[in-house]
Amino acid sequence: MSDMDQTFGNRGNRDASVVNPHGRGTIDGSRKSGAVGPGRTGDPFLIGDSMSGGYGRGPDILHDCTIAVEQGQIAVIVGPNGAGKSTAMKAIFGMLDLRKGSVRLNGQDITALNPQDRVKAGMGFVPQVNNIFPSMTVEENLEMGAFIRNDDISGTLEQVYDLFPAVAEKRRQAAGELSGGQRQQVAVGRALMTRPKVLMLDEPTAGVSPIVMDELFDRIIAIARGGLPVLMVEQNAQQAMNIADKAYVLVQGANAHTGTGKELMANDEVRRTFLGG
Amino acid sequence: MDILNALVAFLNFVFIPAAAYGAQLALGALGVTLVYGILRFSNFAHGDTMAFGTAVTILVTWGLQAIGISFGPLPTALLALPFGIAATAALVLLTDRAVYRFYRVKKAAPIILVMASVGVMFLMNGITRLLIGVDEQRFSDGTRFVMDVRTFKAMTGLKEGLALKTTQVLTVVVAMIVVWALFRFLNRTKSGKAMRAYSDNEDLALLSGIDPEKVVRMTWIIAASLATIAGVLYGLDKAFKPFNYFQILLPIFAAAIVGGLGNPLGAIAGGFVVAFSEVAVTYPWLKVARYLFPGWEPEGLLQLLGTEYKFAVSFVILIAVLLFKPTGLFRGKSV
Amino acid sequence: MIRVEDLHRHFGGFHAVDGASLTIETGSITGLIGPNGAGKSTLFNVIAGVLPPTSGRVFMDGEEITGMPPHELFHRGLLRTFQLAHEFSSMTVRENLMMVPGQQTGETIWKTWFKRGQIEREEAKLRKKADEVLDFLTIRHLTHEKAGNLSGGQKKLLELGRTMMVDAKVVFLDEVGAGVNRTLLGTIGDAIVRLNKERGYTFCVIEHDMDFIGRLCDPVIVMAEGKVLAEGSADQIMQNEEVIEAYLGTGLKNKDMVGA
Amino acid sequence: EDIKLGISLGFTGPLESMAPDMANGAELAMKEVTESGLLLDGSTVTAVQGDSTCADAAAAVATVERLISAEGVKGIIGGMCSGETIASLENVAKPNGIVMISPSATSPALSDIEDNGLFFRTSPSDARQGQVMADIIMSRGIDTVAVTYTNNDYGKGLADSFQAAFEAAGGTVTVNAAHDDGKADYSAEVAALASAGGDALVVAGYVDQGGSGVVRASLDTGAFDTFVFPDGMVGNQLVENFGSEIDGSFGQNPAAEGEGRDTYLKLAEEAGFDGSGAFSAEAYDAAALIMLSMAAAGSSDPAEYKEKVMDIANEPGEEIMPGELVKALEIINGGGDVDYVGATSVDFVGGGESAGIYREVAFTDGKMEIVGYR
Amino acid sequence: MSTNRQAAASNPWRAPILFAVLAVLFILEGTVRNSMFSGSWNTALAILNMGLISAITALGVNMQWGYAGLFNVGVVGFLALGGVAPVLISLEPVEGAWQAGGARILIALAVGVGTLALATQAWKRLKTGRGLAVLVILVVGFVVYRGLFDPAVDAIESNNPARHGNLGGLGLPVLLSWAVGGIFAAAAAWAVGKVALGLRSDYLAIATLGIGEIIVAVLKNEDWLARGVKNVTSIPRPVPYEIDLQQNPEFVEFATRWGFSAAEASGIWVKLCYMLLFLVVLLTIILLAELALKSPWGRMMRAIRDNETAAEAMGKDVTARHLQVFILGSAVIGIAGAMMITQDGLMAPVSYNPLRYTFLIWVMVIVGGSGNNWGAVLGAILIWFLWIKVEVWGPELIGLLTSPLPDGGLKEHLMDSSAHMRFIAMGLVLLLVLRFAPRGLVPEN
Ligand SMILES: Nc1ncnc2c1ncn2[C@@H]1O[C@H](COP(=O)(O)OP(=O)(O)OP(=O)(O)O)[C@@H](O)[C@H]1O
Ligand SMILES: Nc1ncnc2c1ncn2[C@@H]1O[C@H](COP(=O)(O)OP(=O)(O)OP(=O)(O)O)[C@@H](O)[C@H]1O
Ligand SMILES: [Mg+2]
Ligand SMILES: [Mg+2]
Repeated sequence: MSDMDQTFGNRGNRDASVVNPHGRGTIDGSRKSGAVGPGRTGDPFLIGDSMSGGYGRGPDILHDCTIAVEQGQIAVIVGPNGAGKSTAMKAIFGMLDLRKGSVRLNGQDITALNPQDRVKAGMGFVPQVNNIFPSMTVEENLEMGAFIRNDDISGTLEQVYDLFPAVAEKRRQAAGELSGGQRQQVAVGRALMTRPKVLMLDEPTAGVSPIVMDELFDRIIAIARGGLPVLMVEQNAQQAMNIADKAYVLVQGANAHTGTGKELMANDEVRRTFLGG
Repeated sequence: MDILNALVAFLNFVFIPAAAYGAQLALGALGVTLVYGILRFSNFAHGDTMAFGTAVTILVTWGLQAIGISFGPLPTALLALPFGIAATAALVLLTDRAVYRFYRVKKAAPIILVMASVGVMFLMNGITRLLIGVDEQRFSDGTRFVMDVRTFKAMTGLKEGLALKTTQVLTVVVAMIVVWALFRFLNRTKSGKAMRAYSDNEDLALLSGIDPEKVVRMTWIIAASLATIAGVLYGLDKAFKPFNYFQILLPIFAAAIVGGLGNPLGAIAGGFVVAFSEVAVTYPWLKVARYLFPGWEPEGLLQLLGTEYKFAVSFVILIAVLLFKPTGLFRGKSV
Repeated sequence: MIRVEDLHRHFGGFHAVDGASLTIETGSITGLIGPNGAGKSTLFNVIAGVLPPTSGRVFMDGEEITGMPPHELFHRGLLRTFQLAHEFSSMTVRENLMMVPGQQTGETIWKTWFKRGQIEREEAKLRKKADEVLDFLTIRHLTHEKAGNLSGGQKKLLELGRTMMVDAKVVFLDEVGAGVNRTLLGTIGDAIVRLNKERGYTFCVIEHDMDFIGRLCDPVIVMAEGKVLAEGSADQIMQNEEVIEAYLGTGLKNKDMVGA
Repeated sequence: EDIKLGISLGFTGPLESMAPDMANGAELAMKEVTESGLLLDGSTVTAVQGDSTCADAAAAVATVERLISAEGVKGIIGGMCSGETIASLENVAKPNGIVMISPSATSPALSDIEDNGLFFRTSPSDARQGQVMADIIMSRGIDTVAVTYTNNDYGKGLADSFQAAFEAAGGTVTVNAAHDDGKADYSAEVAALASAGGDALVVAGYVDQGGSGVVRASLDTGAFDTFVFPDGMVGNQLVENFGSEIDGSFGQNPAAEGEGRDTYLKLAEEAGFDGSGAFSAEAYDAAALIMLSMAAAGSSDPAEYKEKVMDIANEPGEEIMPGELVKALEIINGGGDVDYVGATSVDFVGGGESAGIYREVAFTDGKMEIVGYR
Repeated sequence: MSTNRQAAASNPWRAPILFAVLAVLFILEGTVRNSMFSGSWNTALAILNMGLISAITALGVNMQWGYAGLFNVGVVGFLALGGVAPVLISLEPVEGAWQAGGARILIALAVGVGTLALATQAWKRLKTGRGLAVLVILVVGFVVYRGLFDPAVDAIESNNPARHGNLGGLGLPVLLSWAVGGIFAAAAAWAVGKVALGLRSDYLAIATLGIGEIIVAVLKNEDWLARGVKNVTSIPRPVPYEIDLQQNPEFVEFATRWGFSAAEASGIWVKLCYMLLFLVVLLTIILLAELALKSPWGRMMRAIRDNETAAEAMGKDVTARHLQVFILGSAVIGIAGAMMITQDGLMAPVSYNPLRYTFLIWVMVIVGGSGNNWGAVLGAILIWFLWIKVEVWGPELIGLLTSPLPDGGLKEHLMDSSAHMRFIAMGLVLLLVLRFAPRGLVPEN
């Protein structure tokens, strides 16, 4: 429960008689973007640099946390539950106020941009939860992914359907009626529709069956090798480590270990405590 | 002949008035349901928004009439309508800015917005009265009837007359156009889809690059337009009196709920359900029965329940509908 | 023992569960796996009384429980956890546990006016029990934390803890592992095994993590397209061609593209 | 001395559109008296308005409580609706011994209420009007009518007394059905009335409320074209609303034979408001009565002047028309008797309520014409 | 980031301070006479008494909303139903009414209820053709009911219609009717709850909205019950009459000793008596509510409000609990309704309008702080105080605002409309409170 829910008295769930509790957001969408600054030389493609911050006026969740991904690479964040992985992703996407640190993308400092403008700047994001539009059809979900595009989207649409045939079958069905794993596929599909410059995925494989997970990882690898850097949070750590070019272990909002996936897998202590090996 | 008479009596006293009233309720309910679906609260100020929009339209109408502009057989108010809509849109955008936006930014529980709308209701209530007073105002002009009773009787030779008012036809036609346009907008256009997306999942809409404030503004403008159109049509058909616009809130909410709050299609169906149940269930069948069964002189009026209970009856029907159709006529957002 | 006989659940024209029959033996930890959209969650929801079945029957220890509301099933010892944790977020962790037992004197309103003493005694006992459970789950330090502030995995532990406040017979777990850190998942697995051994709980577990399934479950039931596809020990299942094709897959194809 | 008089009317609420003209009427009388300087050696009279809301008894009581204990008014013109009037009378006026004269509360319950001689009303009882209306209708050769009434004590009382009188005279009431004020739509009511049928429709409602709504819908659907309008309906607004559409209809409202009502209308017009609004004239008379009684008692103490109200209202004495308050004061100050007739031909009977002389009006060519008195 | 975080939310002094402020307001109202305050204890106490009744109503709404999250939009109906009780309990029976049709009415009502029960049973038991069976039962039942009911009603209503035309009451003490009012409202709540609770959540809104309208419509139109719109007056009081006190020499002497006129003192005395009665009821209800809330029952309710699905899975019968709390809350509202009618001495069904009796009560609960009993009480008394006082303050404010304007049409128009400042001021107060104390003045902790 967020700070604001506390402040404004989150009531019982029968409120639906006069209010519509579905689909409420947590991000302040009215925030205006600030100016874009120059980046630093030698920056990776996307970097959240020494970020510190938390939700509302609550305590800091992130402590001087740095996450980066290079062009054409896959970066994976792992860590215990509540470590701040999702928070770090949200911070990079501008969904919470950073108290320290900066976010830089493609040679520009975008710390002051609001999430909408980061989308326009080429970032695509699949949140961990609530990542579909439940009452819209699968196809409309995908169309919304392409909201900022003004070109013909049918090609991309077909690509996504090819990737997730189970979802293609249900393109006229409301996404809210899909099973957990199918929703996850729609969510990833939506982000791909944006044709982003960098793709951020928060536990894309949670709840998907092994076969789909493999396909998803395959696809992610292909995407990354195609030049689109991918930053993702994963709990299926062993598989994720296998494909990660770079891996971050977060503990209590701070970088605990960093290295290539192989390195971390090789580290016994890390494997036991964080990867469940 | 007698069957025709019975039919005409039924059309004249039940069908036509209920259809017009239903269309008015439907337009009102559409506004309520839109705000509920997208801004996530029941807007108790909607009735007074209707009143405000109508009041402005009336003032402009008077102005137009004073300088001699008219709209031929149609009411001049239609020409004034755009001004009314503009003023109302400005007012609701202002209220949004001054009141609702604060809570939206703070992510307050929506019930706070409901209560804020009660506050806004009080305010608008007062503003409208300051603007135009509390008295009943009439502002319909142009041709009153498409078909009046006398002409009809002369034309057909029937004993029963049929009246069709311009405003009734206008109400139904405008309602149909507005509904059609709204649906096209919501289902076909990018902006409309953005509104639906925002309604479904605010955060994700944001992450898809949709500007939430724009969606909110658009919603308010549409809601204001719907409110003004509904209010003006209602005022043309009946009469304008600020107090009545508060009272109409109740049937409007009933219509929106029975149709499934948050569902535009439901709002329309709900409007007609409420209107027809109010008028039809308390209709005394005496007259119709006399035509259908000549020679039969029943003692009472053949009325199921007195008109005093018309509203009660319509509620009982609504609840019955809901009991047999637990998802509402159409599935709402609040399942 | 839970027995499901020819169960159907349709959504409109879509047959989410399409004639599934299966048995969960008393004292077992039964795994339920299957592709996304196979109908596992729907099956769970029907058994747990959340959704009414289109047709078919469910029995518990020989008695029919089809369509019984969840709170009645609870009193018969059938408990379930949720795929997405359903904690009482504005209540403390301890309160989350203490509210579980049924038949509390203090839950009858007039008794709260006239039987303060008895309520106090019961509360003291409950508090003790809740603390024991928290110790068992190794989250005693979170006793007074608001449940809404827990991280995903801790919430899942709390869900499990609630089932320990009463003497449950059968516990259904829907994707305990999704989104849970694998190390923590190990701990949860241990807890499940201990409850099964020490208290004789029967478990039915939906999970996509095959390591977890393999370590815990016997037997494993595989569903696909609303029907039972296969059933057997975890090892048997993992060898089953059909299951591999429909569900397990054969690993990454793009492995070669992974950089050094 | 500055004498304060309270005006407790429903400035907000269902009858809010009637209240201002009523208050204007009362204030007109006060202005007349104040400017004359003849009351109690040059006392001035000021009005203190209070919002009784008409609908909310509790708010009305609080308002009257304030008028009496905080503002120190010596008399009250009000309340507006019977329910609210009874509550404020019983809970505040009576315990404090303050005189209340209501211009518009017509419930029969007020006739024999235990009031310690403090309550009067310038509107006649419903029973009387019912009789008069029945006579008028009969005299026009109509013997079957449908009745619709506003669903409050005024409408119901009037409709019932009318039905009794009309049926006693051999007429038939095909249906006697209520309509609620302020409702969105009157189709159902009109459908029912039309189905029952009748040669005319008696509309016992308010002109700026459901009454007009019912008439509108009846005209539109051709359900009725002859209407009978009692006092809540008769006013200029009726003509404004319907013009020549209601030609052939008729009605009645309380007014003295002679120029009383007309004079009042003229006075009101000069003062800048519509004197034909429902119960506006009654409010003028209520205020006038209080002030004249004070003059007669030589005191503004309600306990003393309450005894004089009946004397002022009734014979013997010189007849006083609206606008003649100065003359009345002169006579009273000179020790003479007056018989206040006023705008509504005030004549109090029994429990201190207007006996009621009615003038019959008819609508022709979009105009309202007076055709006689009863 | 937020300036509105209610840091004081957990401040234990918040409630006492606000109650003290309220007390000061009332003392000012009682003692200071200027353009803002009346300086009369009679006014102050009258406002306070009605405030106490509103507080009880608000407590009822708060139980439903604050404890269980049930949105009752039919408060006005339950209040009205409670208000019938004093009429039916404390009035003397009407001569001849029972002979005229009392028994028949009771039989007719029994038939009506029996029909409904039979229809429900048929719907539950029958497997085939139940739609038809239920329809037949309902139609036959309705015809029989109307056949019995209508003549009986006619008989009763024609029994001296100007004065009575109703059944009258039982001639019992009026205080008894407060409990009966609660029972009436509880019975209606049971019926509504049975139908609407456990279904989709917005049904409750429409069901309560409907029942509110229906109850008021019945009261307006069923003259045999409580004279309908003809109103019932002179309902007996549980406290002495002012007139009697004024004629009691001892009291007059007592009053003069304290420096009051007999009239003023008698008013104050009566109001104090009422106040005492109301306080007893209010405090009893709060005590019971707090005891329940601070025990496993309260914990269970919070759990249900927090997450229905999970509570259901944890063995709590959510529907039954909702029904229970809905009935209890409605009963409290009913009690308040009976108290209000007792104090007014008048039952006037037209006065029950939703703006005043549903919306305003909701405003009270939200402004006070839903979920918190003391908050509801505070909100109720404060809002009622303002509702009454803005009648005076509104025009003052308009006067102030328009003073720089030149005399003329606009100014006059505004001054004339100053009565509507009541609404504007109420709206402003509400918006301001929501802005600066969004969880209410005394939030739930
Ligand atoms: N909206 C919020 N408001 C306040 N605190 C929050 C919010 N969301 C998360 N937190 C807190 O921030 C911390 C980090 O949460 P986060 O969601 O980033 O963890 P995570 O690493 O993604 O965990 P998981 O693997 O369970 O998803 C947790 O302690 C959590 O309680
Ligand atoms: N309310 C609904 N309306 C229509 N179809 C539904 C509904 N709920 C589920 N379905 C469909 O039923 C099928 C089974 O869904 P279910 O949630 O049981 O799958 P699952 O086996 O739990 O999958 P996962 O592993 O992805 O959670 C899916 O194809 C889904 O689209
Ligand atoms: Mg996370
Ligand atoms: Mg599932």
